[in-house]
Amino acid sequence: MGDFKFAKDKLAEVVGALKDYEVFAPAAVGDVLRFKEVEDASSVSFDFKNTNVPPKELMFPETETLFKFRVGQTDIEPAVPDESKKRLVFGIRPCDAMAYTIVEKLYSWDYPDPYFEKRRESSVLFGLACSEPVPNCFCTSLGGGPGSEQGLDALMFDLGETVYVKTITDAGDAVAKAMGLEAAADAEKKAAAAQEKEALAKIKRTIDTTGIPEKLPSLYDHPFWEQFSDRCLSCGICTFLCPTCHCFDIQDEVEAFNGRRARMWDTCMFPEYTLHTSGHNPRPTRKERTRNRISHKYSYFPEKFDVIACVGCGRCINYCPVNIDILDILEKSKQAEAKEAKTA
Amino acid sequence: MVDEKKLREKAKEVLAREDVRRLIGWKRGTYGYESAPAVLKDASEADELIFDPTCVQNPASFITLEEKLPVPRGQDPDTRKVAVLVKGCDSRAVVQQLVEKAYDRDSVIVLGVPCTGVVDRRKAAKMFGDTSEPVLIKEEGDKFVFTIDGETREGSKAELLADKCVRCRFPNPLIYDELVADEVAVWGADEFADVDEFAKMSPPEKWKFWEEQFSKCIRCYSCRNVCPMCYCLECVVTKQKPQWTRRSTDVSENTAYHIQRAWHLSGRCIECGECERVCPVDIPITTLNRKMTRDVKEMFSYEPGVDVEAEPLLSCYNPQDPEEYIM
Amino acid sequence: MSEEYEPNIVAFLCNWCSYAGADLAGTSRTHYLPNIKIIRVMCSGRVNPLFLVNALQQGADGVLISGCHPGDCHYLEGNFYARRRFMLMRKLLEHVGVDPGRVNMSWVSASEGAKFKEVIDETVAKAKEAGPMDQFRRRQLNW
Amino acid sequence: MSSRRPKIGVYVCHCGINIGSVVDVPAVVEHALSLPGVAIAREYTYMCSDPGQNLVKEDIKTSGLNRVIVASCSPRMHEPTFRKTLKEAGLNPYFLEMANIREQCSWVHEDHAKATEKAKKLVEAAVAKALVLEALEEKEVDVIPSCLVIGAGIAGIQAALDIADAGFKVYVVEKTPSVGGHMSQLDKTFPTLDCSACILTPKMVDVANHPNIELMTYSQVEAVEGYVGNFKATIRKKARYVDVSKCTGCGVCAENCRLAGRIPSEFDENIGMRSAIYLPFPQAVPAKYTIDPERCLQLSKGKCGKEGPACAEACTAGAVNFEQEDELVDIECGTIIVATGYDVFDAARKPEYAWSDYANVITGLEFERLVSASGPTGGKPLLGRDKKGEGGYLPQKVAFIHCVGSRDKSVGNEYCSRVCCMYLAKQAHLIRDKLPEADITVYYMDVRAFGKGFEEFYDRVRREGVRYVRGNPSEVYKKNADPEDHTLIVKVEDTLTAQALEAEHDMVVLGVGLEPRHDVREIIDLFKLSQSTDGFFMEAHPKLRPVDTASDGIFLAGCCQGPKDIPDTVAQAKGAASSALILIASGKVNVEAQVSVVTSSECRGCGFCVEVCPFGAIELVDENRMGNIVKVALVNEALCKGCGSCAAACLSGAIQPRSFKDEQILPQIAVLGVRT
Repeated sequence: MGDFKFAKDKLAEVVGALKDYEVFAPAAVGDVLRFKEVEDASSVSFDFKNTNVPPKELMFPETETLFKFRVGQTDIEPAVPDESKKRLVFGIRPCDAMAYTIVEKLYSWDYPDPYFEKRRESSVLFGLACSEPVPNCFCTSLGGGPGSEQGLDALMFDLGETVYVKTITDAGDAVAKAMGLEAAADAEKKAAAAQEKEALAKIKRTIDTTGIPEKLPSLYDHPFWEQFSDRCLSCGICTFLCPTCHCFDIQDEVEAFNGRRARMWDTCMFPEYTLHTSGHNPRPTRKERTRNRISHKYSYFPEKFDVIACVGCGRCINYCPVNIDILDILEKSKQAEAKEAKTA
Repeated sequence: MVDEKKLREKAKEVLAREDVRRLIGWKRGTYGYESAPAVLKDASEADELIFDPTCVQNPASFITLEEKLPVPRGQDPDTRKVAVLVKGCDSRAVVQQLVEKAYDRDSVIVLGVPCTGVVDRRKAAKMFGDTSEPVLIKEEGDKFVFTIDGETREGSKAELLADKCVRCRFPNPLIYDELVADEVAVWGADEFADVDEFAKMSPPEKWKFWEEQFSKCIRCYSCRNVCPMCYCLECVVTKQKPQWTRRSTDVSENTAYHIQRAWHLSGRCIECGECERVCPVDIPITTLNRKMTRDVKEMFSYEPGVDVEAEPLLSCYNPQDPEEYIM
Repeated sequence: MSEEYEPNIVAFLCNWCSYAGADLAGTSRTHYLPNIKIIRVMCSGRVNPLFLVNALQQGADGVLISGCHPGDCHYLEGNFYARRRFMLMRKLLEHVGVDPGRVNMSWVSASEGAKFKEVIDETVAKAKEAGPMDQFRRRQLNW
Repeated sequence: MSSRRPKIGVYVCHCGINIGSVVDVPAVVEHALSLPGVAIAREYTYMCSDPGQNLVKEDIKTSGLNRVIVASCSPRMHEPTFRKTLKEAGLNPYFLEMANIREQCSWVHEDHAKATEKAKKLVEAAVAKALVLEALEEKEVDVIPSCLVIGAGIAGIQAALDIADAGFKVYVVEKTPSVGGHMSQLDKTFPTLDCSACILTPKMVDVANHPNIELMTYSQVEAVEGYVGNFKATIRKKARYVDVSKCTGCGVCAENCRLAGRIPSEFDENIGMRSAIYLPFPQAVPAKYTIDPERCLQLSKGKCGKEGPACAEACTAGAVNFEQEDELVDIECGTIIVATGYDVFDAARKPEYAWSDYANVITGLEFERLVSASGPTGGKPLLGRDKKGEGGYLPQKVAFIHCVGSRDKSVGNEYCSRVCCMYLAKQAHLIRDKLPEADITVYYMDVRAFGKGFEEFYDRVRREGVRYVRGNPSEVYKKNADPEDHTLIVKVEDTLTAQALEAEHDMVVLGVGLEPRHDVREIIDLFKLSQSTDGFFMEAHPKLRPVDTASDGIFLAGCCQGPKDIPDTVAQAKGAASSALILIASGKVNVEAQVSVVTSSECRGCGFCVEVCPFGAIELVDENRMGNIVKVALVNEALCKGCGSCAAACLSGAIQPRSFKDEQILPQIAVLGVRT
């Protein structure tokens, strides 16, 4: 595909050139970054490591209405995302883009999910390569990297004054052209390559995942989980902030006589997640929940979809208030003796 | 200064006891500026324990976090004691938990750790940047000395102390079976200047401020779950019947959630600051609690978590209670 | 704000004093504004302050708790508890930016039909002044 | 029934034109029909009329309604009526919800459109609640046919006798060694001047001898638990150190007591003396002796003289028993009457009247003993007697001072004690009677002669030459230091003549008022009573339930509820007795159906509700939760009044008052909160 570039200070015009596109980019509230629809393109920043909340919310919002109803009546009013406008996701990090390719496997599996798919189809992803990886990021261990192109339509390199744009798909190419970007020179390509190399070197943490998917099931009853679960708060940070976590709950929200059925993020770390109506809970303690989170990402999901449901963005580590470290857990799982399991 | 060797010896001794199930304290984390809460079950693990300015977490939270599992027929429930290390602020949680009958006094062994202040992760990260290595922090006079990725860095306590420590009035545990170090002098005072400052805003300004904050909330409930006072079996916030708050996230529901949380903690919050520390989207949660704490003090001259004999604030009254706004 | 804005007030009245006081206002044909909608509870002590929050979230522009005068509670102490809770909740709501004029409590005895009218007039006036309380309304209500 | 799908009938009442003329009733009916769960909606001129009620009954029977909403007047007016209607139609009465569209809508709003809108909303809210109403069961509990009477003054005695005479068991508990109370200390009673002892003693004897009465003197209630109809009380019978079965009341023991005549007698207000082993007064009932453990040498010092206790020595019946111990008795009773009486105001709290300083400044009660024929002076108002009680003088210039410790903010008693005006008048008369020559002055603020025969008596006393000076004395002091001169100066302004007086008297009687007993707290905690601002026990309603308390089955009699004279006390005692008898005789009592209920799986056992409950209806009990023993709240439905304070205190909403649960109120808010 093509190589383009634009001067940073021209950002407003470049993005502004896109008609009938909703543009989403990281926006800051205080120190907290989250993808928001862009009102003023000049406010879009390249100077960030990654957003607190992953852009999975662009395809899979925290809350979305499925349909509305009136108590005692059978006719419903369905709600499906509006696809008339194309969306440009601008500045998404490679790991978060890669996450889409993973979650997609589930949402397009047996019963395709219209809500997720429509949004995904109508979105063009302009990634931003990492020059300063976040601490505890370990994308390279999972086949990603600061310049990974998986899932992206184009990848941008922030070279200071200018931004080098490497388009990856026709869609990306089209948008680049629609933006009226000028062609890039070798200088930019070289600089980009150098930057990627530099960034790679900065990634400190790694994990060799070979064998893990196969081993984890044997550790089902193993006491070692408690080393971590005993301090787990059972909160939703690690999962809500995980770009590949995709679980949702469906609830009817009734106001007097009007109601809606909505789905919202849910997490296997909440006790309610597996609580039966009977009051029985098959995952009664934090141990089972912690085990499930790790096992699902590193064993159950790969078993079904041949890919580990983790992109190594490091969020679950960085934001955990009690220092639970997925890499630590995985390392310990390798050391753990399967036969100990029964002693649990 | 806490002598970690003595601390570990004490922990060994306690963990060795027949009637002790677990000991909760702090150990070195695998990364960053904060320790990891340690839940130890065997004397052999005691050497993992640490106490230094990274030990920000409140171990009392983990007493009530432990699930009571169904006891198989024919077996007796495990009634062995839980030992817990507490800083001054943490100890107030134990006091309040006892006031609220969370457990019997004799089911816990409280080891008091006099504390001279812990480091605020966010402040430190701003000053020295992030790291994926565990950071070592020592206190030297009015300075904190950091070892970050092998390098030594320094910063003034004043700039790096957690806010709760800056105004700390209870550096020494209020309740304990044993102190693991000598008591320290009280340095802090709390004039609630921040609350007064905030109060100057007009209602619309306040609402705008909170609207922005609450709109960030992802309702991970870490602020609730980490709270040593939040251990209801069924929290009104996540209750389905009736459903006070929607699980769906929007400014209205998030605001309702945070009001409910603050309300349920009024007269109960012991100011350990954990709720704000754990928030992944930096909502200034203690700004809500501190307002309540202050009003409770002012209107009812009441302070939770200082007296085991105290009556819960909202379960008692004084015929002379203020009522200036009542028509 | 718009001229035609008519504040909506949700009131929680205790059965023995204030609700009876409201009835008395009726039997003595004391006219007051229809903006107020009354929910009857046995005692002001029953009113969970989160009811007020919920009412505001449902779109009420003002809320009112009314009970027996201190010392006259049919259940001896209920209104004392209610008073504490109200005073605190009012402060909390003020802190998050809810105009304190929207959050009201009164003592109205079974014989104070006239006072009840005054309370309503004042409550409505304050809510008018504070303007429509739309910022807190449940978003999913808008259909 | 509540499990069945809700099928709601809505009945909108025109109430003649009371509602119809303002609210567009047909429009409300039409609106109701559009609401979920509403199967039928009708209008009618008078829903409360028989045809109106029959409409409802018919629909319940024919179309199987299981919820009924009546939009009409206030539920305070007709909720019972329509509950009955549902009941008669075989539907649980608690499936009724009312919308108050008269008192709180058509009568108070002029704008017809707005009133109609509001009426619709109110009906909507009623429907929202009706959808989640629950069937409640009305419970009855049996009443143990007996009564526990606390205190055996005239109030307690009268109440006990009435109930016993009705043929029911009565337990009477009296703190002191004898029944009789304050009345037994009085000499004559106003206004009729009949002798107190003469009218009281027979009743005292009756109480002791009545087959249905179990009298426990020198005893105290230690603990009370249970609820209306089923109280359990533990009573401590204090050791008298005298075996009452042997004691003949001969009194030889007292004569031989080493401390005979050396201990001030409480009964004689410390004017007279008694022994360590004593009978409070000659007519005491039971006529059994009691040893005062504080004063008795043997009991307090462990040694009485060389030869050991003289009383035991002297008692031929061998009744004295120093080994005797307190005895605890458990009794069960269906009702309780509290008649614990009052304390007289402690004159020492008005130092300006120098009661503590001068022997010839005395209180009204001291005066009663002084002039009582059975008193220490044999009825002579003798002052200044020596330690042996010899000598003394008769006063010539007597002053009586009103309102000592009553109507006096400075001592925290704003109330009028209601008896002082008349007892002072009576006492003035008695002085006139005994000392015809004496000069008598009464200093008063007002004279309140409100009772039957009071004004006449007051008039009579004045005509007997008693001077009434309108003024509240500011000070009483001795004229000079001469011990022989007893003259006191009463400093006062005669507010009628605006003259400052310094009147000379040799005897000043203080009209001390009545106060709540010093130990009122214990009683309050014991029976969970409440106090009115004056400190006396609070009745359930000042007008309509003057003998009831907020705790069902517990009644008040006499001065513990407020100052009273004897006739009023007796009247209230009879009232309390008949109130108790209503329960006892009917044998059953309905307990509130709308009581709180705990979902124990949600209860965290913090006890907030326990501490909040004004009726002590909630306790924490052990529950086996999957093998773990945890504490959870449990409601005693017989004690719960359904106020719901517990629900507002509960953080998790585990405890909820039936018919007013969170899930029943929130839907109402959801409807009424929305601005139209």
